Amino acid sequence: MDYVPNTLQDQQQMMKAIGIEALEALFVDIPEKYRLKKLLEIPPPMSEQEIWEHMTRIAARNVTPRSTLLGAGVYHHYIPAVVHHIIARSEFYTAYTPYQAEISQGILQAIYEYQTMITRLTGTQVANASMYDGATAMAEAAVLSAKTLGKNRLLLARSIHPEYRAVVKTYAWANGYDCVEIPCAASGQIDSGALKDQLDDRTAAVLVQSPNFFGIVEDVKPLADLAHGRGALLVAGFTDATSLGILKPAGEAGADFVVGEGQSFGNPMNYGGPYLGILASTDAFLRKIPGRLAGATVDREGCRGYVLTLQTREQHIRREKATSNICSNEALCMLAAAVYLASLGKNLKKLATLNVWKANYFRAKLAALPGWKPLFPGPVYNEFALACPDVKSANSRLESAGYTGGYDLSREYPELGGGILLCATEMLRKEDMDNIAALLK
Amino acid sequence: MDYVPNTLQDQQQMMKAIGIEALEALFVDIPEKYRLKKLLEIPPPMSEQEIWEHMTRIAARNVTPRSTLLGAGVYHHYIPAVVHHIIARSEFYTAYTPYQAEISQGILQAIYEYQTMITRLTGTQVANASMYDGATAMAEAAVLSAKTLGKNRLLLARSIHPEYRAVVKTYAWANGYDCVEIPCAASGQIDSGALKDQLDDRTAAVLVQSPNFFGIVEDVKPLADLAHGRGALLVAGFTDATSLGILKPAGEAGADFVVGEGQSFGNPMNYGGPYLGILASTDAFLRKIPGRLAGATVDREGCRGYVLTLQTREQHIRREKATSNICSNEALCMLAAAVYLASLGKNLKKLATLNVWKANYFRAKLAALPGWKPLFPGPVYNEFALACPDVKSANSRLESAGYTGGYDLSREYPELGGGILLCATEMLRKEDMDNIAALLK
Amino acid sequence: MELLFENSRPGRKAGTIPASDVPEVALDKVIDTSLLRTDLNLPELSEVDIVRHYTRLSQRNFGVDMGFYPLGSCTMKYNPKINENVAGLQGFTSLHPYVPEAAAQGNLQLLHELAGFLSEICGMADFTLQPAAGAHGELTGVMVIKKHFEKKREKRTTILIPDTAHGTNPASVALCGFQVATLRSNTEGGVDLAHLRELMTPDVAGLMLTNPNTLGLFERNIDEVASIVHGKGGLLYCDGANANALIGVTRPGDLGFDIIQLNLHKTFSTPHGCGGPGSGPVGVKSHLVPFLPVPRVVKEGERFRWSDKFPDSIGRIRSFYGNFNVMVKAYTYIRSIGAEGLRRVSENAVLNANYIKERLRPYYQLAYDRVCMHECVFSGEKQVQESGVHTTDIAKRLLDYGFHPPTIYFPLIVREAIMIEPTETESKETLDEFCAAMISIAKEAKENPDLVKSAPLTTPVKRMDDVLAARKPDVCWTLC
Amino acid sequence: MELLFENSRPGRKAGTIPASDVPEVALDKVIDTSLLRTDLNLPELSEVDIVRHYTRLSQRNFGVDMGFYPLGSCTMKYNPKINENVAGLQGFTSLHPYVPEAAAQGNLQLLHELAGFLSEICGMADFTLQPAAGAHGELTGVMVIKKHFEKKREKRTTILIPDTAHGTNPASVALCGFQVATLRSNTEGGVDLAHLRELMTPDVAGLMLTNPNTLGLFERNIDEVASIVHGKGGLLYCDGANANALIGVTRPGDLGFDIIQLNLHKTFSTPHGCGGPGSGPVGVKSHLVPFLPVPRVVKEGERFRWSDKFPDSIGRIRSFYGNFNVMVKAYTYIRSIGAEGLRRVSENAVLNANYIKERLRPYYQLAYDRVCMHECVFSGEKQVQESGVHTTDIAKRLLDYGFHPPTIYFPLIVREAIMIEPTETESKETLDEFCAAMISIAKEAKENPDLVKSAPLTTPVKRMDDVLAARKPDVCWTLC
Ligand SMILES: Cc1ncc(COP(=O)(O)O)c(C=O)c1O
Ligand SMILES: Cc1ncc(COP(=O)(O)O)c(C=O)c1O
Repeated sequence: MDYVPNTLQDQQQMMKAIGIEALEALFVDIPEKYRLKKLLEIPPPMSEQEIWEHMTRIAARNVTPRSTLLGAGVYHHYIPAVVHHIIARSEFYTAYTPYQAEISQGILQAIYEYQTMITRLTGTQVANASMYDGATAMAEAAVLSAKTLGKNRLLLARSIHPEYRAVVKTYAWANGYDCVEIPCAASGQIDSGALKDQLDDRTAAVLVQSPNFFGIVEDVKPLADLAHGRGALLVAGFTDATSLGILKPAGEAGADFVVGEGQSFGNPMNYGGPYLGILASTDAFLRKIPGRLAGATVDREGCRGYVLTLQTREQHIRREKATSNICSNEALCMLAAAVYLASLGKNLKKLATLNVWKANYFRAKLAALPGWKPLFPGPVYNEFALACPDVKSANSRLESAGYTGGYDLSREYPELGGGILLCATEMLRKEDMDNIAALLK
Repeated sequence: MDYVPNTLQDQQQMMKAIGIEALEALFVDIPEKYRLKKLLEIPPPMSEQEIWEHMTRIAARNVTPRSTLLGAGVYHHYIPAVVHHIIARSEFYTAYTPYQAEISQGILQAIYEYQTMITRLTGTQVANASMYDGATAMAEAAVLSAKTLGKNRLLLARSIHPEYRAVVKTYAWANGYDCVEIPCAASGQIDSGALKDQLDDRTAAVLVQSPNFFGIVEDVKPLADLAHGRGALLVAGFTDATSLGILKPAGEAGADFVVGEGQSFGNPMNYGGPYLGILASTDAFLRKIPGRLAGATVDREGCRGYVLTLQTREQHIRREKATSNICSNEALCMLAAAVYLASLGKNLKKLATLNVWKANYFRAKLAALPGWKPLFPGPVYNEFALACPDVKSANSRLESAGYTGGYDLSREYPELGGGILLCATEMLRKEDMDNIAALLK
Repeated sequence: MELLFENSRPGRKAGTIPASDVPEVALDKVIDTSLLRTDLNLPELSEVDIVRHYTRLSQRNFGVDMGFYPLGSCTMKYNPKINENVAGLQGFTSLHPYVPEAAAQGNLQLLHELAGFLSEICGMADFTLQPAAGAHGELTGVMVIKKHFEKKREKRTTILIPDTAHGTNPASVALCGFQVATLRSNTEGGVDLAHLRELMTPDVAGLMLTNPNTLGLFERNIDEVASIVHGKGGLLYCDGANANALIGVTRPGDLGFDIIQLNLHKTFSTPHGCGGPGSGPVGVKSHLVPFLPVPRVVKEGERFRWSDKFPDSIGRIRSFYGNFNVMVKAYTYIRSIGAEGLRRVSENAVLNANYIKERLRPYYQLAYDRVCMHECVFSGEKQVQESGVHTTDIAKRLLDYGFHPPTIYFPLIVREAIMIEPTETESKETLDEFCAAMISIAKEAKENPDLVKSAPLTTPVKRMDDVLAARKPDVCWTLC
Repeated sequence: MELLFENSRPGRKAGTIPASDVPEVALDKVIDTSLLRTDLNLPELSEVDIVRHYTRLSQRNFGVDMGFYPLGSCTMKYNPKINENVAGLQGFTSLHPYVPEAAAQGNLQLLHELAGFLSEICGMADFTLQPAAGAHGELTGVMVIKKHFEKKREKRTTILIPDTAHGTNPASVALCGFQVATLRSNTEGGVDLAHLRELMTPDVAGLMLTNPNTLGLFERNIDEVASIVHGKGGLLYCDGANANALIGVTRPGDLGFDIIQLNLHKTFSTPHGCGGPGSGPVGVKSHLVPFLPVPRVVKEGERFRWSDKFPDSIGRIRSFYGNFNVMVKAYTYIRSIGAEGLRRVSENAVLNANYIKERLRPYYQLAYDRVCMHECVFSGEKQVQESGVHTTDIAKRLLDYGFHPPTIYFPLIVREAIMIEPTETESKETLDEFCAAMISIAKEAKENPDLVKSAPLTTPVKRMDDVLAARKPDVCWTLC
């Protein structure tokens, strides 16, 4: 099976019009020796029925857990039915970037509305139409900070998601910036003393995440003040985006960039992607931030409409002087987030609160087990780190009961051996938590 | 959760405009004693997340077989992906009957195209926009025949699907018609001798099905001639609609009505419905057939368009003199069938042929088992009846291996004790057939 | 727009059929050529052709998701998306109706509970879910009436139908071999009791009443109506297509009805699908339960199974068990909104209808000046008199304002009828926008009647020629 | 159209949050109030409001399913529906990226095989699937170049980019801390070899070449280009966004390229989703494999697992494993069409482009008169001269004919560029209709230039004021 409508007869007529005898003649510019003489070594075609059966078998080789206890940057939330019904409309998913505004008002207005909701959630003045994911959003904010200030030092809270730190370091390496990690205090929050010591005039930005990787809510305000005090910028990340429903917006607390992963807003876990990089900032960076921006304007008859705007920031206009290289983004994931936020509305606060309740119940329940105790006393959202007798055996017991295990902190934090990170969203039933506590006893 | 957008404030404003104090005042016409004082005894509401989890659990109480060996009027065929993508467009599924042609050209043209494809498949001149299912299509054709001819006797081949016969008998009883069953010959086809004997001047119609319930292809032509010879009409049904891809159209063979179940055309088995009643006929019945009809016409500017036409046949115009009481039909199932037929196109012949090959292989394979043999020698499409040592034990062996069993013919045909009806569509793999033959040995 | 057939090209394909894994045999070796077709004239298209064709067709179609659809008597309420997702669960869609009951316990439980919910909602003893639509339910109900009298060895030949009734009522009665006698409405739009007494003779099997009726009015004299009919041994049938006005507020069973059909695709939010599928369950009082169609789900302990051991049953009226997948949506809906939600449905459906009635009464002639239930009926007569603008013109003009028109020219007893059913899922803003449009059309009718008569102006096609369609019927494409 | 915020009403809701099954505690008991937000200004809407809002927005959006979308350089081919269904399988969508490898063998196998297919298609040793889009892949590829020279302790500061290159190329190079030197094109639209020799100094890390380039032309002198670059120890990078011209026909690896990024959302039919998600896998020759990002899937016997034991890796460039669900669609596509299908893709993509080129050359000025590959580039200069009609005007006028316009004003070296990429999934009829429209616009430009300049006339909004948008930026709603 393939998707080529041309029949042999069509091809002949077209070759005639072009004035060639054989399709081969279309490839004269390719040196003869490089033209493939045989078919590629790719399996033969399949009918739709066969590919469907084949792919169903592959999917069935994965094990779908009865409940997910993993958070660690990706969160299992309920997705209202409307979300998929909207993003499955082919007017949206088969279109590309809205270069032609007059036939793209649908997505342009949706972007404008999304930008608005994100600025409100983050306490900022501008949000772009998406980055690749939370990690690249953070990395680009860091690079942009350094380029803007002409400084080359980045201070990263060690409590930032390990993979985010890794991505930031890769981008920093490519640009010759130094990265310094700031440890976390006993509370689980960033060690502001250590931060103060490390801040210097070469420091472009301080990067934190709240809730951080351990689920602990950071106090962003003093950190922003510290950074600004040494002429550095504050990049504030977050883990689970639903936490924005109750936490003080980092923008209000003084962050210059608010970045993070928007997967929680209506996007399935999808084994890691596609996700949604959220990047928001202050008016000061309106003309500097990377990515697409939709702006309101009017048409020739004065009717309100929307266009992609401030494109002189972008690669297709400024080339090597662009503020980023991003072109394709995660528009459809952004649309899912917009629909998700529209359908939750003020209920997002209720949902976030429910997450807090679930996590606190679960944490207390497990902390009561012999040998189990919280790693950090700090306030948590829906994720928490515990010290336990044996992470591996705990996880294998969970897995054999059909749950996922927790995240083994020793993977990335040798200093936290015996630490396990667990998450409880609205999807985890009390019944399961009690059940789990029982089987971990 | 409910779907009422009115807020309390909205309600107050509206009550004000109406001039009432309380909602109760809207129900003054209902005698006080009949107004419910308490809530109905229905379980409390659920959030969307909860209902989703609840319904998933209910669905999980069903057992989905690895392969279906059942046909018997409902067939497991592959449904091309495009079908659902189209019928899931809310412009289609949230609309009602296209009374307002100017904003319903989409479905009206789709109906017109469907009608066209059905007439071509059945060899007729007119097809309606759908009946409830194959059985009611047959019953209405029978009643219409009797009313048209002013006769009150119906001859039904006993090889017609038992449930179709049951429905025809119910409709006949309601109208005071007699039903006589015509047995089938050794071949599995209708016993035309017996038919000849039963045909009389009171006979309104002869009803047959090809392929019949046993999967046997009938020779419609001579039956039509017989019926017409006594001034009766021939109603020709079919079981699996995909058989129309290779079988001689009953319309060409002289049938006055071609009726049957269109489920095979792009509609899932859905535990019995919704399905698609196909009803097609000759020009002679253009102004008599039940159901919606789309017709081509022009608008005020002369542009081609479509409307519901010949409505004087219908209940909303003719009331008790209408040719049927049908109003809502199975339009969305019809749309699925139209998309299905459009995507198979001439491949429908290939598909039907593949079904024949599978069935013949499977039949031969099983007939080779000790104690197993075909019940009838007649030609089969994708279904066949076998005599076997013990239907119950055969089925339980199949079921414990994850297959469905076959249809136990003794359920409806005591005379065929030990008979089992099995089906092999393109969905049944050779591997499974061999496997099954092995485990039935 | 081009037809599929006009876009067809020889040799073009959407997809392929799997290669055979079993021996291929020449068809005529297994089926005699005389039984085989010679050619197959179906269109040849690529997948992209098909997708664009139907996507473009969809763009020329208006559904509830596009906007307000106050089509009276059809209850075009919003269809919740979660219901579609639930109904798409493989456990529901992939089951063959003949799998053993042990493999279908989820489905059987759902059907059994749904029948229970509907019985509680209507005050009936039991329900059959077999009928595929409202009219099919009517037919079933009338058959139950027939069976009832057959059992009692009473020969009753006639059923009474009010002049306001929907066309399916007399048609269903006729399809069941009964005579129809038409019952007049009184000046307030209800049953003319005197006429009922006069018509209710011993050969009358019963009365088929729609309550609230198609004027959107509740039968105030329901007690008298019931006692007259029952007094003469007749049965009282309720066409429950208008149940959206009553659920949680009152129960037809309590009102004296013996039989009712519900339209799940109306009251219980299942989508109308351009005309179907629907579902028309029928509920009856206990003395009529034995007559319901077979098979029926019976519960034994915690297990459910099918039974056709009901010797007095009218038999089957459809293959298998009815439109199962539609029932899944209705069940999901009932469980989602619960008892509170059901009551809110009717309260707000009736509130919305009365609000529209009050907003529009200064501009259009109200058919009956009473509190209405879930819908209100106006007459376009005023506009006809004033400016020769007919109800059709008003309806077509509404298309230019982006609304689906109300039901028109029904009920038949109201001249130039305009029947508006907003449903409970529409917000006050939407009702206000609609009323504003209706009011401005009333003004246009006065000031610029030709504009209204030339409507619609903004639709993909202009006003269609129905007469031509009926005079020169063209119901299938024969050119290519 | 109204904004979500304008439709918001206090107290309105779409759905509810489940009641808590665990003890409820006051938030400020667990999180200090100073860390909590005071208000949450999100819109309040009912489900029907939301569905209608976005459905109406969708009606103001044009995608491939609506019609021809010859947006040059973007390969807007038809997106097969089966791919969407496969990608929606719960086994793929519901997995957390940190589940144990044993629970994700299906995914790992798919990723491993996909990397293998892409390697075979491109003639590369291995692929990373981590990059989220083409530009991200470019960045990854350039980082690999950086790492390569870091390992060799060579300090190379500059990368060569042809003047025809896509903007992401120089931008990616800059984001990786390299200088950009712009390489001139010669008179036939290829690399100016003399200029290349001149620029290719020891501090040049390599050349980033798009082949076929953005003029739709294949680099005839690819041998010389490769030997010049390699001769100076540089690396040859291929921007594979235009691979739709080559798959099954030739292999970039064989042509001498060391690195390539592919755009799965172009060549491999995954939908563009209004701008994303995409996927930009990067393939390299064996000597560069150690530098690819981690983690990478490794196969051990019949099992697959993740490994980050690659000490020379550039590290991570995205969280987790990239846009997995997009890869599922690309994998499905490759397996569906197979080796034959892949070759047919390029043959027909190139055939279609050349057909359009020949049909339109009498009416529009061809940028370079050569056999083109998957796209052809015209200049609107002729129209500007004759009647002051610019390429924008022609593009906007195409909207009135129901087509999505080609890419315009790119590549930059062609004045008033019109870049047309039909793809292989369009039929000859569609191409003919498009050409007819272009030809009639050329005529209109001559005879009625103002008509063309005033286009579009049939779209929901008329020509938008970009200047105002940039002068008075309004990027979020602040009124309510
Ligand atoms: C009052 C009334 N009764 C009966 C019916 C028939 O229902 P259905 O169309 O489901 O057969 C309708 C449908 O329009 C109706 O409005
Ligand atoms: C030639 C070329 N290179 C690179 C890119 C960048 O790809 P992406 O948009 O996926 O980042 C594009 C996309 O338009 C392109 O056309």
